[in-house]
Parts: sequence; C-alpha cells; structure tokens
Amino acid sequence: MKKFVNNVDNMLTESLSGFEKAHSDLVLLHLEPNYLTRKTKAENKVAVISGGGAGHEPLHAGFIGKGMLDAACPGQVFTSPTPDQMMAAAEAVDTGKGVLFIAKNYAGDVMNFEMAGEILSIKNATVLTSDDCAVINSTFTDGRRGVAGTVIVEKCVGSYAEAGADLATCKVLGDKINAQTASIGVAFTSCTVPAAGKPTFKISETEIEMGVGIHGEPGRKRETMREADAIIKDIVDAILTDLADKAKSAEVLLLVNGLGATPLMELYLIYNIAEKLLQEQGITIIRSLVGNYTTAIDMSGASITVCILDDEIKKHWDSPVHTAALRWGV
Amino acid sequence: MKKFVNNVDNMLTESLSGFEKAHSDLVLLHLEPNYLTRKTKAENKVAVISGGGAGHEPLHAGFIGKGMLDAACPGQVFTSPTPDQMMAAAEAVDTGKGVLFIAKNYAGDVMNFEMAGEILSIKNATVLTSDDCAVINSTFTDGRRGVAGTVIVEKCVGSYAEAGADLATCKVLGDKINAQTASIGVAFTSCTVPAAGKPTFKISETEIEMGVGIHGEPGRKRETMREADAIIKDIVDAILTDLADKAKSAEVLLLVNGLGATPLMELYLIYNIAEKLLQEQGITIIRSLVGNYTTAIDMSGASITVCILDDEIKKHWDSPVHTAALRWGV
Amino acid sequence: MSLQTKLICSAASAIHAAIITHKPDIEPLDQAIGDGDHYINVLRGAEVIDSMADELLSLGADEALNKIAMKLLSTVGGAAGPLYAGFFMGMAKTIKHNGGNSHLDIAAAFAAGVQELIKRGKGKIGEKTMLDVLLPAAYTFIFSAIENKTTAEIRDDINAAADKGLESTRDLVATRGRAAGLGERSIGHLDAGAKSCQVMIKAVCDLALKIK
Amino acid sequence: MSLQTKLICSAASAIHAAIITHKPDIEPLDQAIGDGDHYINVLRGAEVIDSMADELLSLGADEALNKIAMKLLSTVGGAAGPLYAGFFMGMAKTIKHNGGNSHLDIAAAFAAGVQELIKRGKGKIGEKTMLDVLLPAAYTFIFSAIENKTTAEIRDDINAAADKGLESTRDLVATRGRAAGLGERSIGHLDAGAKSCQVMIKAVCDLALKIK
Ligand SMILES: Nc1ncnc2c1ncn2[C@@H]1O[C@H](COP(=O)(O)OP(=O)(O)O)[C@@H](O)[C@H]1O
Ligand SMILES: Nc1ncnc2c1ncn2[C@@H]1O[C@H](COP(=O)(O)OP(=O)(O)O)[C@@H](O)[C@H]1O
Ligand SMILES: [Mg+2]
Ligand SMILES: [Mg+2]
Ligand SMILES: [Mg+2]
Ligand SMILES: [Mg+2]
Repeated sequence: MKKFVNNVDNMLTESLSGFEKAHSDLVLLHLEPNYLTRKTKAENKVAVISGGGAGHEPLHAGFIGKGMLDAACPGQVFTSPTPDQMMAAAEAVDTGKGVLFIAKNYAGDVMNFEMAGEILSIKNATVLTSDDCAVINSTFTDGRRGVAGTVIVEKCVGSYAEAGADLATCKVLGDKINAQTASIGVAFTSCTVPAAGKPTFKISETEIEMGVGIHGEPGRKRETMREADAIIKDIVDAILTDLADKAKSAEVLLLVNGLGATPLMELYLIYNIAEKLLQEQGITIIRSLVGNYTTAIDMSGASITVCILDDEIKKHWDSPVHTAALRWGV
Repeated sequence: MKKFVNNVDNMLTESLSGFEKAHSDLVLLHLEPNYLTRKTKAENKVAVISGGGAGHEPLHAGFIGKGMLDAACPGQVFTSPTPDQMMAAAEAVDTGKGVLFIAKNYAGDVMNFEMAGEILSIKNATVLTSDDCAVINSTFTDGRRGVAGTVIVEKCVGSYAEAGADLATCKVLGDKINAQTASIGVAFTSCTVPAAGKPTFKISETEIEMGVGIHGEPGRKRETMREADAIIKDIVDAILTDLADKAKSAEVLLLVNGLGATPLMELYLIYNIAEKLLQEQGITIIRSLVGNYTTAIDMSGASITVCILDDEIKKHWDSPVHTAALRWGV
Repeated sequence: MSLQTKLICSAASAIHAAIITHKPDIEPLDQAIGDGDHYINVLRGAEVIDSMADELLSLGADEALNKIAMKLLSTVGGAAGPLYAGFFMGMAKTIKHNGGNSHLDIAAAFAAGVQELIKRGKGKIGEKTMLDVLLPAAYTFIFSAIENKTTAEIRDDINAAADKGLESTRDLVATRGRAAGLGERSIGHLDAGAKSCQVMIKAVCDLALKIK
Repeated sequence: MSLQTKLICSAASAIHAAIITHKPDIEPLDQAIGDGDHYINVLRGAEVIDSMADELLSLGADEALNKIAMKLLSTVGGAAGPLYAGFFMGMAKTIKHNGGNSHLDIAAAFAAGVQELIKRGKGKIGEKTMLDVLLPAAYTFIFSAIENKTTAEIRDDINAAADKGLESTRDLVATRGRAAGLGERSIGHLDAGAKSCQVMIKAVCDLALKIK
C-alpha cells in the first residue's frame, strides 16, 4: 500500500486539520469528540447534521456550509462515528429549532445515530438514506444501503432548512427524496483501507464487481468485464426497474459519481451513455452532477444515481450552496 | 486495463459529448475539428483559449465559462491538439479584440499552437506555462514543463480578459503569474494510456517517482517510499529553492492537486503538512485549492503548486468564475 | 467464583492479547464479505478497555461494566461499538441487581448482555452475525451453571458452543450487517464478528480457569 | 528514378505497413522515457496518408506532398505532427522547384524536408530525437547520390546511416522533447521518434529498390 500517510492512527486527524485549514473561510474542526461545523453558526433554523465513516470524501464534511449541512461527524475509515460525536455536534449547532440527522442506512450508522438521538435532550429526527437498489430490500434484513444519493438528500434538505422549514417538514422532504432515488455502483478494483494495508478484495483484469457498495463490500455479482455501453445499460435498467412507475416520463437528476480512481474522462463517457438510455425511455434529464462526490477511498469504479425531480426538489437542488465540494448561486 | 470505454478510438468524442450534455448550460461542443466554446459567446473582450492533450481533466474544458476560458481544444490523450482546432476555436470566439492562447510548455503543444498563431489572421498572443520546477531549466532544452500551475494562469488571465484588459496586458499578467509559480509532482503508480492498454511505467510497492510529469513521463528520480512528512518536505523545499527570494515573507496560493487516483483524504493530509512547512518559512497561505484539477488519467500521486500572490493576482483569483470545475462568486 | 472489578480488568487484558494473537484469523473475514475494518474496530475497543484499569479498580463491578460500555460506545464506532456497549450495559444491570457471586450469576449477566445487544441490533440467530456465537454461548453457560458443573467443564461447554456457533456461520446467507448486501455470495465465509466473539470468549474462559 | 505521386502513395502504404509491423519495437520506447503515445501518433499519421491515394493521384508530386503535410498537421498532433508536416512541406517546396527526376533531386528534397523540420522543432543533432536518424540519413543520401551510386547502394548507405543514428540515441541524455525531463535517466534507451523514422526510411528504401 502506498498512501500519503505518516501514521495510520493519525491519518484522519491530520487530514481533517488540512481540510479545516484549506477551507478556513467555511468550517471549524472540533476534536475529541471529532466533528466539524460551519465557521459561522446559522441562526434560527433546523440544524442539519450528517456523518459516517471516513473514506467517502468529500462526503460529508465537504458539504458543510450555507445551504447544506451545519455539521458533520466523521468516523474512522469506513466505521460509523460514535454517539458522543453526534451529540457534541448537535449541541454546537442547535438553534432551538431542533436537529435533523442524515445517516446512510448501515447497521453501524443506524445504531450510533439512534443512540445519539435517544440520549440527546434536543429535539431531533433522522433521515436514513437507502438509495442503493443493488441490494434487494427485505423487511427481514437491514434493508438497502445509502450511497451517492445521500448527496442529493443533504443538498435539498439543507436548502429546505435554510429556507426556514421546521424539523418535521425537513424530514418529510428527506424521506421523499430518498424514496424516489436509486443508485447502483460497479467496481473495477478494490479499495485499500489504510489500517488494513492491502486491498479488501481481489479481482482480476477481466472481472468487475457489479452492485458494489462504497466500502469495498463486494457487490451482488462478480461479472465479466465488458464494454461501457453494456455495463451502463445493465445499471440503468436495474435503476429503472427499481424506480418503476415513478420514472415514467419523469424529469430527473442524473448523478454520475466516481468511486475514487476513475478519471473524469470516463465519468463523462458514462454520462453520455446513461443520458442516451434514459432519453430512449422517455425520461428527461434536467439536472446533472458528474464527479467524485461519494467515494470509496481509492476504488476504481463509478455509480449512477437517478433522482426523480418535482418542482419542490428542483427548487431546493437549484438554491444557493456554499460548501467545499458543491458551490453555486453564491 | 479496465476502463469505461466502448472503443478506444471514440473514447475522446464520447466523453466530450457527455461533458457537453452534463454542462449544457455552460458549453457547446464542436466536432471536426474538435473544440469547445462557452454556450453564449462573450462580447467585446479578448478571447482566452487553452488546449492540450486529453487525460488531464478537468483541464482544460472544465474551465470554460464566464471569468475563465472562452474555448478549449482537446487533443487525443496526452497528444497536443492540432492547429486547425485552435484556428477554428479562435474564429468562433474572437470578438475583434484578439485571442490569447494559453498552452503548457511541451514541444508538441508549443509547435502546434505556434503554427496556429502564425497562420491565423486574427491578432493573437500566447502564454506558455512552465511551472514544473522538477525539470531543470536550460536554454539548450525545451525548458520546464507546464503542469497544475496552468489552472491559476487560466483563472486569473480569464478574469483579466473578462474585466476588459487588452491582449498585450493579458499576456503580461499570464507571464507574470507563470514566473512566480512553481510545482512538483510525485507518483505512486503509473497511468494507463487507453490506446496503449497498459501502464506506461512499472514501479514497485516501495518506490515513488519524484518530479513526475502529468503524462506518465518518469520523473527525475526513482526514490524510496517514505512517510508523507518526508515526501512533502522534499517537495516544498525544492519549490522554495526554485522560488528563492520571491517567496520570502510572501503571501501565496497553495494548490494541492491530485493526479487522478489519490483520495481527497490524502490530499488534505498533504495540505496540512505543506501548510505547516510554508508557515515555518514565514510564508502565509492566503488562498488555497485542493482537489483533482490537472490529472494524469488514473495516476496515483499528487502535486504541490505555490503561486506568489500580489494584489493584482489575488483580485483576479477571487473574481467570479462559472465553469464546470471551478465556480464561485456567481 | 465471583465477578470482581479486578477480574474484569484481567479479562480486558486477556481479550486485548487474544485479539492481537488472532489478527490473522479475524482480519481476512471482514475483508472477504464486509468492509475490512472489523479487526481494527475490535482492537480499538480492546486497547481502550485494557488501558482503563486505573479508573476502574476503585469502582464496583457494575459501575466498571457501565464505564466500559460508555467508553466502547465512544471509541469503537461501526456496528460493533453500540453492540458491545449494549452487551456491557446489559451485564452491568444484572450484576447490579443479582451480584456476580456464582457461575449462575455471571451466566445470567452474560445472557442479559446478549439480550441487550439483540435489542440494539434487532438481530436474531441465523443471520450470520456475532449472535450465532453469543446466543449459544449464553444458553450453554446458563445450562451448565444450573447443572453445577466445574469451571473447567463450563469452559469446555462454552467453548464448544462458541466453536459450533462460529462454524455455523459458514453456510449461512448473511441477512444482517454489511455482508447482507452480498446475498448468496456470503455463503462459504465465516462471519468476522462471530469469530472475534469466539476468540474473546475463549480468552476469558481460559482466564477464569487460571484464576480459580 | 523519379518521384511521382504514384510512388508517394506507394511509399505511404509501405510506411503504414512497416509501422504496424514494428509496433513492438516502437511502442515501448516512448513508454520508457516519454508519455507512451508515439506509436499511436505515428500510426494515426500513417493510416491517414495511406488512405489519401484517391485525392492525391490526380495531383502533381509537390501538391501531393503539401496535401499530405496539411493532413498530418491536422491529424497527428503532439510533437510529431508539426515536425512531420514541416518535413513534407520542405520536400514539396524543393520538388516544386527542382523536380524529382534523379536521386540527387530526391535527396535534396529529403534534406530540405529535414531542414524545415529542424526549423519547426528548433532541434539539432545529439539531443536524442528523430533528428539523430534524419540528419545522417539526409547527408548520406546526398553524398551517395553525388557519387552516382545505384539505388541499391544508396539504400544500403542510408539504412546504415539510419541504423547508426538510431543506435547513437541510446547513450545520449535527452535535451529536447518530453524525455528531457528525465535528464541522466534517459540514458540507455533508444529514442522513439528516431526509431519510427528509421523504420519508415527502411520501408521507403526497400520500396524504391523494388520499383526500379
Ligand atoms: N444487527 C446486528 N446484530 C448483531 N451483530 C451484527 C449486526 N450487524 C452487524 N453485526 C456484526 O458486526 C460485525 C461487523 O462489525 P464491524 O466490521 O466492526 O462494523 P461495520 O459492519 O460497521 O464495518 C459483523 O461481522 C456482524 O457479526
Ligand atoms: N524539438 C524536436 N525536434 C525534433 N524531434 C523532436 C522534438 N521534440 C520531440 N521530438 C521527437 O518526437 C518524439 C515524440 O513524439 P510523440 O510521442 O509523438 O509526441 P509527444 O512528445 O508530444 O508525446 C520524440 O521521441 C523525439 O524524437
Ligand atoms: Mg465498517
Ligand atoms: Mg504525447
Ligand atoms: Mg466492518
Ligand atoms: Mg509521446
């Protein structure tokens, strides 16, 4: 494993310090427990807090700022943060209007956020994202995983909170977006968790991991490498099957997300293919995002997310945002 | 080689089409010869055109838009574009106030831009960027290479042109910024040129390529892998040696640039180290940029760029920009 | 035998040592069907409880267990953090109520810990998680204690149950935790959380035998 | 022998075939000390001139050479594009002026091509570039033609000069082109552009021999 690292144990803190310095106009870092907040505390609004294991950067700290998150709690690489982090963050950013947690649906994240929510004396609610339709849903399991669609939920709910919506309404919007968003990822290589020092899984030059998660969890199927048209068609088909009637003649946001090591040149090539496929199905892409927004450390691969838009979601997607990783309208 | 590709020969065009579709509010793609322009032609200003081989995305097309480039000419992967592209682009975006070309200093790019400039009937000038101080300068050679510092030149010159500066003045600013900007890159892995299908160079788990270019050209030295503090110290030292007196008590812009496959978490860790080292030398970082801005396809590695700021450069760095890859103030 | 804070601290050391020894057995499992961090997560927890002796020794056993729970909660993270924390909270509650002065008392506390862990994780047996080791171990402990077996016999019974439970995870389809995403592909691998629990149980049983 | 458009077209085909045959010899060189695209760049150029016969055959040799130059300029890109284009423009100018009806005429045109290429690239001999093959080849061609050697003799002379020039690049430090960034590390490798020129020269010489 070759990484820019001094000591694996300090990697997260050193990186967070660099993040704080590079964006000193935007964020403040708090250590022990670790959390980041906006540089200037917002007033009189629902506070939106997200968090999760590190290794998915810019998720979540890259989305702190006006129009999006008030705070983020980074865990160790691929490990949920702990309740004391969420509680400290909540106490720091609450304005009296309550706290909305946004967490990705993984057993660890769910339990840690849940405990924070239970112990916290500030009124709070949680939106769990579960856009990964590669994992078949079932009431007997932990259900679908949250992946890149989380960015859309954080952006729009952040905007809604900024506009003055109350806690319950913010949660309703978050749940709604999550319900009409579907994603699938595909990996060409494994990622390497720094503390483990070697790739999580082995994969040959002729194989791909279809339906991979954002933690190097193997996907649902090891498949044969093939041309981009064929790979993307399978992904788009599965997403549309999942969205079913909701996607009929819909206007959508298409997010092509790099998992870490895939060049922009390829992400735009994927966009080109996905756009054509969606259009053939009578679906209109009216918003787009292409880049590394929800990564799996250094994994080579990409995911596609389709979010069904309506006027409300569109408005909150378009509203001004000023964060390290998303910035427009300001 | 596993890449998202249908046919290597069409890869560039398919990717450019995806780029145009994903940013249809910003850019227009023209094919045969290939160039991209702003969606809406600017009026009454010097037109700023850049270009170079593909594989460095978001450079250059990602910087087309208000406050930065008017057009960009992408060549094949790592291959300079051809004069007909620059000429067609110039004819499309000239407003009568002339065209400023920004090219990176490589024999191929220099010759192709030079020929375009010679044949073109529109008045034009060229800024050659050569910020890579890993390569020792000499009047008997092609001189230093242009690398990530190019982004700073394109941003500031773009802003100056937008503000109404004439052709000669724009060139002066570009040359000035280039003269006070220095960069060095380091690679952990090679990149893979799609048409070649295999990594350009071999490198072991215990080696790094110090002073690597952005094309997978090997650097000046194959060194032993070591902790991030040590690697970054060598880079910062070399940059400061190059900038010499200019860096004394200076205010600077620090750009930590990913070469393609290095996670943001590591880039921020690098930022943290570089910031400390510069501060120890009495240098103040007043502007920063961290991310993948000048890539070498899928190379794992990073470069550091230090640009000495003055009020003029600072003003043009801060001014509004609205492109696919840089956006602020609008 | 009785569960005193000193014993808890010794157990923490034993667990810490055992986790390090068994790194090669634990680490690959979460890499194969999870996200590769389970060994690191458990180690982080083991390290921290092993370092707490100074602040624990003056406390009663139930207070010590609660303190450990809180520390794990704010240190481990991931799925394991709240689950382990739940386990120690459950134990603490029962120890406080019943004391820990017999095999049966300790067995009841262990079972209560597992009970609390189940509440937190909403899991059950057969889902290819640590519960496939913890539940059989807890039942066995209680039954063997009721039968008034010796410490050595109880240890053998618990170890056998833990081994069998661990082995049972091999052919299960994961339906809970990160491995659930793999569906059928999770078959053929042991569960990492089950393995680390088996290692920790064995370490504590061996210690108990040495002590009395 | 005389340089007619038909011969130019045959030469284009011969070059195209030779480049493909020698892919394994050319490709690794730019990967070792350049950016790995030289083979692809040359192939793109060879393909396009080989496909131009229809539009060229009705033209005079100088017009055909100019058309080829323009096509290469807008097709090859990189360093090789303008350099090759310069070469063909230089040739065209001299052919137009002198005609191409003798070995000496053709040798002069070749030298003029190299001259133009030098102007474009600001290079000289000894910098570890294609000039280390082209310049000796051009001198040799002229000297052998002045001595009124046969086509076969001239071919052997040029090939020997090209081979020697290519081999000379091995021990040179690159000071021009992308490999210049490597400094001393470029020693021990042949230059890719020199190799492809040697291959092309050999192909055209062999063709010339077959024709007359
Ligand atoms: N809901 C649950 N109930 C019981 N055990 C669980 C549950 N979810 C996960 N586990 C256990 O946790 C282990 C994974 O722990 P760890 O790798 O530390 O956390 P994460 O899955 O967040 O990366 C699994 O191997 C499994 O045994
Ligand atoms: N200034 C120059 N004069 C002559 N030949 C040059 C010059 N610069 C580069 N070359 C030649 O061009 C070759 C590289 O061509 P190519 O790989 O196609 O372009 P690039 O270097 O732009 O990738 C080198 O091997 C060298 O022989
Ligand atoms: Mg984890
Ligand atoms: Mg090139
Ligand atoms: Mg895990
Ligand atoms: Mg090359």
